[in-house]
Amino acid sequence: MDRNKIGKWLKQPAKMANKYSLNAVYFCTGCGIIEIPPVITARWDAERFGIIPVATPRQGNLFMITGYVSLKTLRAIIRTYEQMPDPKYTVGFGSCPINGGMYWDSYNTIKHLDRYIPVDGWIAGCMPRPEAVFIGVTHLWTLIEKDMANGYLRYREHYDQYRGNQEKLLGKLDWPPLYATGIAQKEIAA
Amino acid sequence: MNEGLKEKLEKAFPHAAITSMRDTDYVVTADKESVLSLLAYVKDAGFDHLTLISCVDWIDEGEFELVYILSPYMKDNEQISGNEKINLILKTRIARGNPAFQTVTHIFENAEPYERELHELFGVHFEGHKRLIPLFLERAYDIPPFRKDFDTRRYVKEVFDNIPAIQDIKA
Amino acid sequence: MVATVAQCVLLPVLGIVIGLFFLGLYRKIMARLHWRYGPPLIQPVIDILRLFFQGGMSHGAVFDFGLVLSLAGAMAIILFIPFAQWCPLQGSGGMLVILYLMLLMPLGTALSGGEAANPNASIGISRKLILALGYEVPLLLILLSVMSYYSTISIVDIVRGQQASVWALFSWPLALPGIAYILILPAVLGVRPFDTTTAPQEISSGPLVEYGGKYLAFEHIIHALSLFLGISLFVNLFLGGAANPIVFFVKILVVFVACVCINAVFPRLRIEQAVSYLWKWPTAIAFLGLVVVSLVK
Amino acid sequence: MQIILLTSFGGAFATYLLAKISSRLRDVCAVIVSGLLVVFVALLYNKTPAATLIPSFVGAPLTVRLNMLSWFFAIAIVVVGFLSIVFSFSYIKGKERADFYYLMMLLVNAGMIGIVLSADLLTFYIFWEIMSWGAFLLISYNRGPALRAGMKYIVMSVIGSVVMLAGILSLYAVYETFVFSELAGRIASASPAYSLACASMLCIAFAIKNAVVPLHTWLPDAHSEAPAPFSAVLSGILIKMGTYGLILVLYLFVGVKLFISPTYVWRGFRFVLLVLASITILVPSFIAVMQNDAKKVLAWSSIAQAGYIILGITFGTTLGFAAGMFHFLNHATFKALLFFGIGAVEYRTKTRDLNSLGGLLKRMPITFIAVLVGTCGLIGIPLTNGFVSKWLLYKTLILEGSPFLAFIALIGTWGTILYGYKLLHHVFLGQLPEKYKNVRKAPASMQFVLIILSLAVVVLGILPGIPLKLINTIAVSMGMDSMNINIFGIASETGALNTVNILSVLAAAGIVVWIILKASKKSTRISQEDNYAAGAAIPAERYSYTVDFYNPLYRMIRRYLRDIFDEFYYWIAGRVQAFSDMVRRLYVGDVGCYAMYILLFLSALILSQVWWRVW
Amino acid sequence: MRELELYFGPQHLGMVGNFSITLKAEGDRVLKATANPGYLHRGFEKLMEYRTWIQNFPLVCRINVVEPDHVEMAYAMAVEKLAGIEVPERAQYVRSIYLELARVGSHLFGLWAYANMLGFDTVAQWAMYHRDLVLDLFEELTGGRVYHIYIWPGGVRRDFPKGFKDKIVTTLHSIGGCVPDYDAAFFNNAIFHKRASGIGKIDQRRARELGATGQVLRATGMKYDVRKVAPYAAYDKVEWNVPVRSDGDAYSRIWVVRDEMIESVHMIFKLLDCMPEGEVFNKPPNPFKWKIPRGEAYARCESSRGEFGAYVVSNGEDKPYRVHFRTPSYPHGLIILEKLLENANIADVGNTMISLYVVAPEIDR
Repeated sequence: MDRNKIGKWLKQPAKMANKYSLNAVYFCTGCGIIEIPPVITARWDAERFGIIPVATPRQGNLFMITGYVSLKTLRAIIRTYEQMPDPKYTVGFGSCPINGGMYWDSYNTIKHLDRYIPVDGWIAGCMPRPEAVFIGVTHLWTLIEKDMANGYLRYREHYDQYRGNQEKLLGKLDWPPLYATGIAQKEIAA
Repeated sequence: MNEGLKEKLEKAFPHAAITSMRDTDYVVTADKESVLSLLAYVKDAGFDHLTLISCVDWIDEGEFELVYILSPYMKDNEQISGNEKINLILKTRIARGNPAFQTVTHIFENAEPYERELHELFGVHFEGHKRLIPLFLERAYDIPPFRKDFDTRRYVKEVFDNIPAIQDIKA
Repeated sequence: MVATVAQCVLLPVLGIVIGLFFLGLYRKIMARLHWRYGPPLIQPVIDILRLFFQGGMSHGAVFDFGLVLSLAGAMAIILFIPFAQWCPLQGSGGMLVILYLMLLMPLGTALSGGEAANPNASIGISRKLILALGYEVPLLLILLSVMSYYSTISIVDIVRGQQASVWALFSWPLALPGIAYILILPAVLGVRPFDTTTAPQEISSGPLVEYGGKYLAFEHIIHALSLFLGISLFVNLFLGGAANPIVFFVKILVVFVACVCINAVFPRLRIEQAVSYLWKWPTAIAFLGLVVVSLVK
Repeated sequence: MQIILLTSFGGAFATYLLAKISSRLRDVCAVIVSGLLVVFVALLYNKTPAATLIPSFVGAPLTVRLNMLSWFFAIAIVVVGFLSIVFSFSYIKGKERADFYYLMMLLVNAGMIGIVLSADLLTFYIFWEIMSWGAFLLISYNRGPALRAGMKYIVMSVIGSVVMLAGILSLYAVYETFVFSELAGRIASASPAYSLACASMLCIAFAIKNAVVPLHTWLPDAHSEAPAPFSAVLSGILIKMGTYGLILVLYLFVGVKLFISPTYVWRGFRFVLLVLASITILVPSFIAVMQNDAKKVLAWSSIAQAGYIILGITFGTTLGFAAGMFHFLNHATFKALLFFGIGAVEYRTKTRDLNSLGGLLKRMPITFIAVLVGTCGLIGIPLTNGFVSKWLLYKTLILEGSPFLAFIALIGTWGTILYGYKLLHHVFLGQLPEKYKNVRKAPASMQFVLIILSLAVVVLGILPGIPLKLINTIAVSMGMDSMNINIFGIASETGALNTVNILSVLAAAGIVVWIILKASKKSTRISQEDNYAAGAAIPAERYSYTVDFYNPLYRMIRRYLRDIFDEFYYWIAGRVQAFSDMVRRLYVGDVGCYAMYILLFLSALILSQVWWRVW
Repeated sequence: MRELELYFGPQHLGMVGNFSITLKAEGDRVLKATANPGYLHRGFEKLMEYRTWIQNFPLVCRINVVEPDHVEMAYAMAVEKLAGIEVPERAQYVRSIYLELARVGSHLFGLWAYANMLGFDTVAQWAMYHRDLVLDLFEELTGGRVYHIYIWPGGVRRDFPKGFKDKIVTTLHSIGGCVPDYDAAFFNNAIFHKRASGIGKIDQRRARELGATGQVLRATGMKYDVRKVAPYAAYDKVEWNVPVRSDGDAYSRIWVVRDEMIESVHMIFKLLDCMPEGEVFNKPPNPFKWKIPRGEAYARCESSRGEFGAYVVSNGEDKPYRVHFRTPSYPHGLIILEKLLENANIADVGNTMISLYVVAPEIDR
């Protein structure tokens, strides 16, 4: 470990621990997942930076949306995202979650992922190379450092908007709202 | 056998039009009544591998064209007879309005997901199919999406572009 | 008195530190066998720190209670197992108490996982209990032969008996149970090929499926402690304990590294296969050992 | 002492009579009677009165006496009896024939008190029969399958009684006395073969009551079909009357010195008993793992635990005897606790099918804690009483050079863990089914009982010295070595036990961990529905792993765990029935005939005994 | 009796690809398994109707992420058939080599998935490392690591660069040097044999009825390989064997994969030896104005999972009228998987699925 990091560790242990222990929820949402095995295995070895895949959303704090998101997957993504404990970071991987990418005219994939769940960082490319993943991660580190990776706070704050968008697209969701929202409260009152 | 099959088919199904496009592709066009018996017949004749069931939407003619592509497995484990390179493309047409057809799952068991898919994406109803439940899609579409009159670009504009971006209230 | 209290406080801390070091070492060694660099040695500490800062989700009071029971049990056992010459609670029941306190770890996790009401966790617990039954059969035979041989139920006396003569593993009648213990050691530690309990690819990490945040951190600590405990029990029973802590540490380190290397070259067994393995050769050897020991005595 | 017997029998009938007036009066009377019994028995601590009930009953006096051994059993009987009566309040309310139920409960109780108080074999036999028939009526109380279970029980019980009667009469024919103390003196000079024969005859009867494999087959059905409060009495106390009888035979008649002497005959007898006891531990433990009926699990578990008691008692060392006696007390507490707990669940949910229950922890927390404590005691988790008795047992087995018996006992404990957790998981943990969403807490009277017994389990586990001192006195009075006991366990050179150390260490560690848990970042409380299901919402009602919980294990051991004895007895019963059918062609089949057969058989047995005198 | 319903996927560590299996179970025994695809449905075939013939190439390769090359090949062959384009002979060889390299890479990926499923990290990591070496070759040849868009109607986009032949040889030799390690650690491992043999057993009659191809069929003993029975590219130019095994279980399938990988490497060496010189690309007309005459064509090739086909209909426009892909995972993942999982053990669900080599995007398209 770098010596001048020790001071940082003492000052902000939470932030540093979050940075160097990014446990990614294993979810192959799209074709981007093909570059994740190389990233976590011998050639690129993401475990050097504490990035390992974990089995369930409860255990992780990094959610990589690897590639285009179809409607059916979006439902699972929302469910998975809501089950992760705070603080949690989302990274959109590839061009497709940003604006639809090459599926811009597909009737079954969503175009802007950040309208349904908050996204902290993007890694562009179709598909991004493993090196790009590391650049994305280092960028995420910077964001965590500067308190800008606050997607989970935004989600809580604008939950009614997010939930509204989700329900607009997917119809009724099978699970109750995560937070008591303004809309939900109004509905209860009415 | 190639020529023999053609003659046999012509004899058994006088209404079926048989053309050979290239040396490996045979196209048999049949009316929809004789498709099932034709399939059973060619299955016995060696074409026991149903490779694909497809559907083409000829919107101008107001018809769906169902396409069954068959090819033979090897007769035994070792020997290649030469027939295996042949693809038999069996086509039939059904009306586009309220499309329905007989299922072929009792002849070819692996037709099941193909027919499910066509039911979902083209809205073709297969009578006798035991499990015509949705396969791929999450949302219900007014027009099945693979039909020619379903404009996916317009649909995207209408649906996805209408989802608002998240407004930051505080900012 | 002061020394005993100091040991009581220090030993669990030492156990956790060594256990976490083992976890880090485990990841490092595995990485090297995978042809990669591997995480820093303190990665488990970073993970646990992060998990503590992550809050987590609780399913209810028993969910918490089970974990507390599990971890408290694990910490308590350390005081009954000699760490070199330190064994603060040697006169409180000996091996039999260790055997029964060891139940607290799986039982606590099982209660907690049961409250979570996830079938994946239940399957994992069911596998854990079956696997435990599987390795308990040879393990009990082994422990009984050691206890009968030295005519004592106190682990300190067993260590003393070995230090007076030779290590049990190399003495004649106890060599058989020693070999059997080596054969079942991976199962006792729950490492591959016996990691069916948490098999992440089959049942989404089994009992851990609902743990997040500090709960998962506790589970990691329990895992670290159970590694430490399983190996120190083996070292005390068969490798003659140690007269000073450094020798003891070296001994458990060597046993641990050997276990990791076994871990790296096997895929995971299915639970029936694991149990039928455990009930075949290790049990036969351990049984033979017990017969020989009771004849010799 | 007569007062005790008078209260118990008189109270039983008084309750029945008062019930005709009002049901509330009946309840009060039953509680008063059983409460009075507790007080009376407690008052007699460390006193040794003796009395004659009837000077001459068919030529012999009926006498009673009290010593430490009987007091030890008597206090367990009256306490569990009292608690079962309290528990019965809500349980039996609204059921038909409740008056009869109370009468029988009290009568069985009285019978058991009579058994432990009796000073001669005749009195013993009379009370034994009262208890057996009372138990039969209670087991078949629910009718339907219960009747069948009751029949099975009474057939085996009658066979046992007949064998016992034969033994008693044989003894009387030889020594012309029924009184224990006189018999004990005279039998010491008998030939080993004769005393062995008498001891085996009596032991068969006791083994049937105690459900030792292979004479256990009545028990699983009887326990699961009986009403829950009576199941607790049945399992905790009633079957242990067999143990009491065994102690009488082995330690009083035969004499402990003789019993563990290196004589060839007695060594063989002891060996047979030890083997039977270990089979009784091992096989039923794993049969219990496969049961899907909550009370069947406990019933099989009762057989296994009785095995521990018999193993301890027949092993014959002081520690072994102490382990057996203490385990008897413990079993009376935690098994009664478990039966009461499951009874409370059954009372609220009307089912004991493990596969359909689940998640009741949120609805019945007190019951859960009680069952948890009971299960811990059953397994022998440190700080519960079960741990201490098992510790004593293992210690003596290991140090006296019987590691294989210790191995079997320990493996039996693993069976206990498997079914104990299964019980907890299937009833209280896991997903709560929709139809039990509105289950209410157990009634107050039930909770009272559960709390008292849970406390008993824990207190006896932390302060095992209290009963152990008592047991030590008994052991010394029987001519065994004394143990070095302090309030927290045992001090000795070859391995001491100190529960206060374990308690303080566990408590300290627990508190530290709890503080860390609570001090670190606060966790979010989520419901059971918010569960990981691979990215989908959980399917309601279908997300629970209960059916075939230990399926991999079942597949491996199922074929070895058939209850072959049960099948064998049914086969014999079938043969007997066929034989009776054959006989019926000669006699016109009516009840009188069968009574006559029994009489004939009895008289043949007795005659043969009297005729040969010395066997 | 309470039912147990378990979800295997989509968010599951044992699931390769975005796919889900719903399991109805009793104890740890699966009573009924239902494949639940559609998490990756993008409607490719619809989108292709909106794009020109050449524009579709970037799209089609996304159908199979693990080996996009065979999709390109099938589509290119169908277009060639429709438009009647001839392919130069050298291009045939280049295509064959390129496709075999893709097969090796894909099989190494499959090995990763299978070893990972059994918790065998060591071999999994080795396999992924070696796959990366193959991807490096692709990167040098085409510029893309995963999606190459190399095969076009009329040949391939560019010839081998200088010294590329030697690179292929050295890379393949270095991978081949580890085959004994793989054998010792994985294929001949006793525990692997215990876990895999008897799992997902299917006999040949059943496999034929259910439309199996690829190693699922070959593991039951039939030497059915499109490269052999209906040769395309340069597969009929060299001698090679079709590896088969006869048991039809997961163990046989993985062994067929292993043998196929070695066979592919040998085939590449042979092809490199007899590769002719010459052009590699018959340039088609301006891609944006290219109209293909009315007609239809079905072309198929052998991907590393089985028979991959493309059915293309043209109505004389510059865009295809209808395209439909026949993917090998379709019958494997939707029917055979469901049948094989009946009465399976929960511990063997992922095991069975991965041994069938199911790739989810192929099913969903």
